Amino acid sequence: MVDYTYTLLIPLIPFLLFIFIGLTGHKMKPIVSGLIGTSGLAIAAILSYITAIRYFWTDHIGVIGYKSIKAFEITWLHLTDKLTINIGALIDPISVMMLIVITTVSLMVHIYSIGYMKGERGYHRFFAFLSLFSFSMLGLVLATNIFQMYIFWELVGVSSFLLIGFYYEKPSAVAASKKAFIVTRFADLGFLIGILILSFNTGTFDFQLLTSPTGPAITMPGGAAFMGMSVLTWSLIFIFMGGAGKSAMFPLHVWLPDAMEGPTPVSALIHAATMVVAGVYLVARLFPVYALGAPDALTVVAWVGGISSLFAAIIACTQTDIKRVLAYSTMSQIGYMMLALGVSGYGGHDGLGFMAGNFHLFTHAMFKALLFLGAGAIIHAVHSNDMKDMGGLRKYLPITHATFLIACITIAGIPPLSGFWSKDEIMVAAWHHNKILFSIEYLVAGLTAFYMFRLYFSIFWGKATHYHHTPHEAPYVMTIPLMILAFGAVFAGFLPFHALVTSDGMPFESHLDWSIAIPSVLIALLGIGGATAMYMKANGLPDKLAGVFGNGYKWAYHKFYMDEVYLFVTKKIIFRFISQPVAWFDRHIVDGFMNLVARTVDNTSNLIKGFQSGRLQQYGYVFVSGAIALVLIFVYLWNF
Amino acid sequence: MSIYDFLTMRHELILTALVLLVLIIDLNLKQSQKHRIIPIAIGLFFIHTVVGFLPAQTGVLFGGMYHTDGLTILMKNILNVGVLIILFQSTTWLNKEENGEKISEFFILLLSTLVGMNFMISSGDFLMLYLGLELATIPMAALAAYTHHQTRSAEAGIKLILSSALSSGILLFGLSLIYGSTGSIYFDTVGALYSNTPMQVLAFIFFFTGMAFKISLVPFHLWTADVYEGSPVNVTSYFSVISKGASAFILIMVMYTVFHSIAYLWKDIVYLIAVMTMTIGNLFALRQKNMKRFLAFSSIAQAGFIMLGIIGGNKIGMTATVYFVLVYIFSNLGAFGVISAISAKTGKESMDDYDGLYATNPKLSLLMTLSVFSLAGIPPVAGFFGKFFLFTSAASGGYYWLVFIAVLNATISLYYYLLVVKAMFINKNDEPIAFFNSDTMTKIGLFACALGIFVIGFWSQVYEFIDAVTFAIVN
Amino acid sequence: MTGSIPIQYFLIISTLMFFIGIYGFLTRKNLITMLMSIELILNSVNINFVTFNKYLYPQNLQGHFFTLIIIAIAAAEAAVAIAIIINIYRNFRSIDVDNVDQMKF
Amino acid sequence: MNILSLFILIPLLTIIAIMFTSNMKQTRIVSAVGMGIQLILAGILVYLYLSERNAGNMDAMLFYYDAVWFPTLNIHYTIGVDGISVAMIALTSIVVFAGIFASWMVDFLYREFFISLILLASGVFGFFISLDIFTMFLFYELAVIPMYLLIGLWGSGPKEYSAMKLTLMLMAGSALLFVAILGIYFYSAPAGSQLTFNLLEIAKNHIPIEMQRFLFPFAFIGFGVLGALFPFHTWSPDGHASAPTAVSMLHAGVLMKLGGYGVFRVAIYLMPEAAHEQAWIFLILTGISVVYGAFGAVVQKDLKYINAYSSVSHCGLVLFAILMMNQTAMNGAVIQMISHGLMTALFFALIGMIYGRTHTRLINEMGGLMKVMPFLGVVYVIAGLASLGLPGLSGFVAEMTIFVGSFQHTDTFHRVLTIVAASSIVITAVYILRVVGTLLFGPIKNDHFLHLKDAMWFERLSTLTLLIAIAAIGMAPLWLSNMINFSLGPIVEKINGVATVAGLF
Repeated sequence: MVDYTYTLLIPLIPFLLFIFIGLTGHKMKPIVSGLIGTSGLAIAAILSYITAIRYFWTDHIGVIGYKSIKAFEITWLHLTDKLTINIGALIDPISVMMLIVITTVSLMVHIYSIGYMKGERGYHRFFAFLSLFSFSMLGLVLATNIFQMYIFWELVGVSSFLLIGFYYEKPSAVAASKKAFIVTRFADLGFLIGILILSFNTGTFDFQLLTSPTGPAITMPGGAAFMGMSVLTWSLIFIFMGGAGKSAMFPLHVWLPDAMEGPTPVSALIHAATMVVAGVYLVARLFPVYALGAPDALTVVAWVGGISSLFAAIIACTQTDIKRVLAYSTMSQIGYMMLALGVSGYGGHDGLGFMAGNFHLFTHAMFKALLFLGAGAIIHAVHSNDMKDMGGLRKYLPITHATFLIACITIAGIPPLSGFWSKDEIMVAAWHHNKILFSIEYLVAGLTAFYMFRLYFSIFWGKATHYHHTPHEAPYVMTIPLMILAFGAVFAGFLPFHALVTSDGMPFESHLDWSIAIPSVLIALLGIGGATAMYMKANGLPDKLAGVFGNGYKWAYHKFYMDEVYLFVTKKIIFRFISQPVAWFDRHIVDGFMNLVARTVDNTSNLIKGFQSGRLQQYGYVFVSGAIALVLIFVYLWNF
Repeated sequence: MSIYDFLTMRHELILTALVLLVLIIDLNLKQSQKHRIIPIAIGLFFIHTVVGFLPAQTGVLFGGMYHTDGLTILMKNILNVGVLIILFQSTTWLNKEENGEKISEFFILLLSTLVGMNFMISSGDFLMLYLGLELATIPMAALAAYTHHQTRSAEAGIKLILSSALSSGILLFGLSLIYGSTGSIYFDTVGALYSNTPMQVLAFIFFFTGMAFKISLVPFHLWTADVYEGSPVNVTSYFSVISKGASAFILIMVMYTVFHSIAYLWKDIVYLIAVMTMTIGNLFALRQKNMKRFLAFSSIAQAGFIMLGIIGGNKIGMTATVYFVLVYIFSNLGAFGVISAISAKTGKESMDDYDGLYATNPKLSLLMTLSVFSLAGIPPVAGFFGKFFLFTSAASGGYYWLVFIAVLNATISLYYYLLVVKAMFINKNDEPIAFFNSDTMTKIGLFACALGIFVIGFWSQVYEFIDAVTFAIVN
Repeated sequence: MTGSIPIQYFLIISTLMFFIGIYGFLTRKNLITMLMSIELILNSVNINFVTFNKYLYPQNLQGHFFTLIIIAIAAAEAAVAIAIIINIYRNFRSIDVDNVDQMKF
Repeated sequence: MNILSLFILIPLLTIIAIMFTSNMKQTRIVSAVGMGIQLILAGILVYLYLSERNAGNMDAMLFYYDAVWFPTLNIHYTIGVDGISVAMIALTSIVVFAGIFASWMVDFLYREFFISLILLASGVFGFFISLDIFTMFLFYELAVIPMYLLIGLWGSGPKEYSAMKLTLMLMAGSALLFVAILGIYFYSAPAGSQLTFNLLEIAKNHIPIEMQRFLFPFAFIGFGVLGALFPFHTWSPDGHASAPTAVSMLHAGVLMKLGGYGVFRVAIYLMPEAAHEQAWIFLILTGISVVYGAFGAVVQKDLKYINAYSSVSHCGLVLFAILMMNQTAMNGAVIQMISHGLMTALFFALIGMIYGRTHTRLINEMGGLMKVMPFLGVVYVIAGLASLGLPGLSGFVAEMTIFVGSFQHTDTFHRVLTIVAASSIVITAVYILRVVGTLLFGPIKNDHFLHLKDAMWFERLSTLTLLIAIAAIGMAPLWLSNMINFSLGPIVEKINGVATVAGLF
C-alpha cells in the first residue's frame, strides 16, 4: 500500500485559502489576493499531478489494474450503528483523473481571472469563492462515501450560487443564481432520498463497499418493490436525479443557461468543465452498482443523456448569446457522457462506454474551458455577449481566434484532435448497445459541428461590425491559459484512457472503429460546411432556413418553453396555489380560530352580564333558584 | 371545668377585650384626637397577633360547642395576620378628615367580625357556627355602609345585609331540617348519623348554599361585586380576603367532618359549582374597569379554585386549601393595598387611571404586578405554589378534567391580570397618577405583602407546618 | 298534649311561612317589607326547631336554644338593617329596592 | 456548591446587581459580564461533563444533586445533567450572551429590560437542569411570563396584541401540561409507595397504559404548543414579529426548544407505550408543521414573519424527529434544536440590526443592502445557508441525522412522511434565497440606505458568537453527536424496550 495521505492537502489548501482570503482579503491589494489564490491552487495542481503520476505510473510498476485506495479517512458523524459519515480521500482512476481536470482547469481559470477580473469590485471575494469552489469540488471527487459526496455536492452548489450571483447588484444575476440553486437543490432532494434508500438497505455509505461486486448493494436481493422496479433501481434513479440536476440534464437543465450571468471564468470552471460533470462523475462512481445491480437505472441514464444532448443541440443552433450557445453545448456534451455511461457494461471491453464517458469528460473539460475562456476574452474585448454585436473579430484577436478555432474543431470531432477520439469511443459503445441512441448521437454530432461553427463564423468572420473602441487582444495573463488549454485540447486525445480509466480497473484493448468514425467525421464536416455557407459571409440563408423550420425554429429559439413551464410551476402553482393559500389559511383559519376563541369568551362575557343587574331581588331570585336547582338535581335527578 | 379552661378561648377572649378596650379608649379621646386611636388599636392588635402565635391550650369547651386544636389556632393566626396587614394598609384612608369621628367604629366593627369568624372556626356545633356566622356578617354590613354619605356605600350595605339575611334564612332552614332528622346539632353526632335520605340531602344543600354565599360561589355570588365596589377599599379587602378565607376554612372543616358520609354526593355538587364559579367569575372579571369590582370577580374565580382543594377530600386537599388561603391573603392584600394607597391619595379606582403608573410609582406597580402574578399563579411567587397544590389535591381524587378546566380558567384569568400589568407598564397616559409617598404604616403593610408573596412559596416549612395539623376526610 | 296536634301541621305551617317569606323577599319593593319577609323565614325556622325539639327529641333542649339565639340575632340584624335603610333613605330619598341599583354588570 | 446551581444563581445575582446600577452603561456592562460568566461556566460544564464521561462515569445524570423541598408531596430540588441538557445549556448561554449584545442599544427602561431578559434566561437554565417535574414546570412558566413584558414594552407593531396572544397561548399550553404532570405524579410509583416528581424515579415505574393514553396528548400538546406544533403555532409569527431583537432571539432560539426538550424528557420518556400508539397522529401534525411552515414562509413579506414561519418548520422537524423514537432521529432532533436555536437567534439578531437601520422589515422595500452593510449581509447569507442546510454549518448535520434516522423505520407511513419532511429543504431554499436575493442583492431601492453604517462592534460580537458556534457544530459535529448519543442510549432503550406495535400502519 502506498501512502497517499498527502492528498488531503489538495482540497485543504483551497479551503484554507478561502478562509484566509475571505477574512483578510478586503485589507490587501486586490492583485495580492489573486496571486495568493492562484499560487495556492498551483500547489494543489502540482500535488494532483504528482498523485496522478504516482498512481498511474510510478507506484504501479508490475501490477495489472488499478485498485481504489483509501488515502485517509476520519469519522465525521455517527448516525446509526451501521451508518457513519466519514470524511476522507479515495484514490482511484476516476478520482485521480478528476483531480487533474479540476486543478488544471481551475488553475487556468485562476490565472485567467487575474486579468479578466481586473478592476472589478469584489476582486478578493471572487478569488475566495473560486477557492471555495475548488475545495468543494476536490472534496467531492475525493469522497470515500456517498454521504461525503453529498456534503461536497451541496457545497459546490452553494459555491456555484455565490459565483453566479457574483454581480449581485444585477437582478438578472441574482435571479439566475437563485434558479440554479433551487433547481439543483430540488434535484439534490432526489439524491438525498436515493442515499437514504440505498444506505438503509445496504447499511453503508462507503463507495468501496457499495461498488464491490460482492458488496451489499449489488448482491441485494432484487424483485419489484414499487412499480415493477427493485429497491436498488429506485434508489439509483433517485441518486441519478441528483446527478441530472447538477449536470443540467433534461428536464432539470433550466438553470444552466441562466447561470451564464456569472463572470465568464466561472462559467468556464464551474458550468463547463467541473461542476456540471459532477453528475457524470456520480454515475461513474457508482457505476458497478448501476451496471451490475440495476441495469434499468442505467437505461434511464442513457435515455436522459441522449435526449438532453439532442434537445440542447437543437436549442444551441438558435441562440445568439455566445455564452448561452456554449451552455447548451455543454449540456449536449454532458448528455453524450451520460449516454456513454448508460450504454456501458461492466468489465473489460463491455466497459467501453464507461471509459468513453470519462474520456469525453476529460477532453471536454479542456476544450469547453477553452471555449469559455475564449468567449470571455471576446466579451472582454467587445463588451457584449450577443453574437449579433460581433463579426470580423479575427483581425483584432489573433490568439483568441486561433485557440477558439482549435476548440471548435475539437468539439466538432475532427481527427486527430482530442474530441474526435473520445466521441468516437462513445459512438462505438452506443452502436453496440442501442441503435436509436446511436443515431441520435450521429445527428447531434452534426448539429454540434454546425452550431459551433455558426458561433465561430459569426464572431470572427461575417459582417464587419463597427465597434465603439477598437477591440484589442487580451493581456498575456489571459491568453496564456488559452494556449495551454488549446494544447490540452489538441493532445489529450492521445492519452491511453482504456488502460487507465476503466469500469473494473483492468486495462483493455480498444481500437478505432473506422466504420463508425468515418461517417461521424463526415457528418461533422457536413455541419461545418453548412455553417460556413450560412455564416462565413453575411447572407440571407439563416433567415430563410429559420423560415423553413417555422414553428420548430420558434420553439427551439424559445428553448422549447422550458423556462415558461418552470415559471408556471413555481409562480403559479407553488406561490399562487400553495404558498399563498397556506399563508392565508394560517392567518385566517388557524389564527382566526384562536382569535375566535378569544372573541367568543369576550362575547359570552358580554352576553351574560345581565345576571349582574344590580337589583337585589334578582340576586335573590338567582340565589333561590340556584338552591332549588341544586335540590332538584341532587335529590331527584341524581341516581344514587 | 376550671377557670383556666377558658384560656382555650384565648383568641376570642383577647379580641373581645380588645374591642371593648378600643371602645373605652375612644370614649376618652377628644373630638380632635380621634385619630390617635389608629396607632393604639393597631398596636393592640399587633400584640394580639403575636400572642396568637404563642403555644396555646387545645381542647373542648361547653360540652363540645367549642373546640380548639392546632388547625383552628393556625387558621385564626392566619386570619390575624391578614387583618393586621389590612389595618396597616388602611391607616392612610382612616386618617382622612371625613372619617374623623368614626375611626374607632372601623376597628370595633372589624374586630367584632373577626371574633365571629374565630368562633365559627372553633365551633363544634351548628349553634356556635350560626352564632359566629351572624357575628361575622352583621357588623360587616355596617362596615360596608361605613362611608354613609356615599350612596354606593349605603347600597353596598343594604345589599349585603339583605342578601346575607336571606342566605342565612335558607341556611337556618337547612339546619332545622338537620336537627329534625338527626336530633342533634353537634358536629360529631350529626356526622355519625348523616346519610343520603332526601331530606338530609336537601338540608345539606340548604346549608351549603348559605356557606356558598359567604365564599361567593356561583350562583350565590351576585352580591359580591356590588358590595365590594361600594364599600371602602379596605373593607373590601377585608371582605375578599378575611371573610372569604374564614368561610373557606369553615366550609372545608364542616364538609370533611360533618358531611363526610355523603362526600360522594357533595363532591358532585362541588364539581358543578366549582366549574361554574371559575368560569362565570372569569367571564365577568374580563370586562371590569373598576379595580375593586375587577378584584371582586377575580376573587369569585379564586373561590372556584378553592373548591378544587375541597373536592379532593384528602389531606393534601385541606392543606392546600389552607395554604392557598394564606397565599391568597397575601396576594390579594398586595393588590388591595396598592388600590387602597392610590384610592386614599387620589380617589382613583378605575383601571384606566392606572395607565402609566410604572413611570411615576414603580414600587407600587411592582407590588401590584407581583400580586396579580401571584393571583394568576405564575412562578416564582407564592400563588403558583398555592394553585399547584390545590390542583394536585383535585387530581389526587382523579378529577383531571376538572383540573384541566381550572387551569384553562387560570389562563383566562391571566388575561385580565395581564390587563392590569399592561395598564401600568405599557399603556401611555397623559396624566398619570403623580408620584406620592405613603405613610410608614401603609408601607409596612405593603412590604409585608411583598415579602409574603415571595417567601411563602419558596419556604416549604410553611406548607409542612400546615400539613402537620390538617386532616383528611373522615371515613 | 303533644298528641293533640300532629307534627305535620307545624311543619306544613313552617314550610309555608318559609316560602311566603322568600316570596315576599323576592317581590316586595319596600325594603322594610323585605326585612319583614326575612323575619318570616327566620320564624319558620324557629317553628321548625321548636317543633322538632318538642315532638322528636324532647330529651334535650338544643332546638329551643337555637330558637332563642335566632330570635336574638334576628333582632340585631333588623337593627343594623334598619339603620342602613335609614341611610339609604337619606341618600336615595326612597326605600324602594328597585332604586338601589347603581352598581351593576 | 453544585456547578449546576450556579446556572440559576448567576442570573439571579446579575439581576440583583442590575438593580443597583445607575446608568445605561453600567447596566449593559453588568449584564454582559454576568452572562459572559455564564457562558464561561457553560464551557466549563461541557469540559467537566466530557472529562467525567471520559473517566468512565456511566451515571445517567452527572452533577446530581438532590434536596428535599416539600417533604409531604415529595417535591425535591433535583438537578443533574446528561449530554442533552449540557448541550442545551451551552446553547442557552451562547444565545443569551449574544442577546445581551444584540440589545446593547436598548435605552428605554433599560434596567427592566435586562432584568426581564435575564430572568427569562434563568427560567430556561432552571428548566434544563431540573430533574424534578415540579421544578421543571416552575421554571418553564417562569421562562414564559417575562415574555409578556418584554414584548409588550419593548416590542414593535401590534405588540400588545401579540404579547397577550403569545402569553395566553403558551399558558394554555402549560394548562395541558399541568394536567399531564399531575397525572404522571399520581402514577409515579407503585401503589402504596411514596409518589415522586423525580424523572428518573418515575421512569423506573410503569404508568398504566390507560392513563398513558389519557395523559400523553396533554403532555405532548402542552409542550408542543411551545414547540410550535401545528395548529397551535400561531402565537409564533405574531409574537416574533412584535418582539424586540433579543427577545426574538431568546424565544425562538431557546424557549421554543423547551417544547422539544420537554416532549422527549417528559412525554415520551415517561409514557412510551402511549407515545408509540399515538405517534402517528402527531407525526402527521408535525409533518404538516414542517412543510406548512416552509410554504407559509415563502410568501411572507416581513422578515420576521419569514423567520417565524421558518421556525415553525424547523421546530416541527424537531418534534417530528423525536416522534420517530429511534436513537438517530432523536439525536438529530437534539442537534436540530441546538442548530436551529443558534441559527434563528442569529437571524433575529440580524433582522433586528437591519431593522434598526432601515426602519422597515418589509423585504420589498429593501434591496442591495449587501453593498452598504457588507458585514451584516455576509452574516445574513451565512445564516441563510445554515438554515437551508448547507454542509459545514450546523443545520445540515441536524437535518441529515434526522432524515437518516427517520428513514430507519421500515414501514411506508414513516418513510413517506420522512420524504415529505425532507422535501421541506427545497422549499426552505426557495424562501431563504428569495429573502437574500431581494434584501441583500439587487440594486439599492432607497437612496437613504446609502448612508447606513455597517455593524458596530457589539453587533459584530453578538453575531460572530453565534456564527462561530454554528460553524463549529457544522464542521466538527462528532463530539456533540457522541455526547448526545451517549445520553440518548438509555432513554431510547426505555422508550423502545416496551414498544408494542409501532403506530397504526
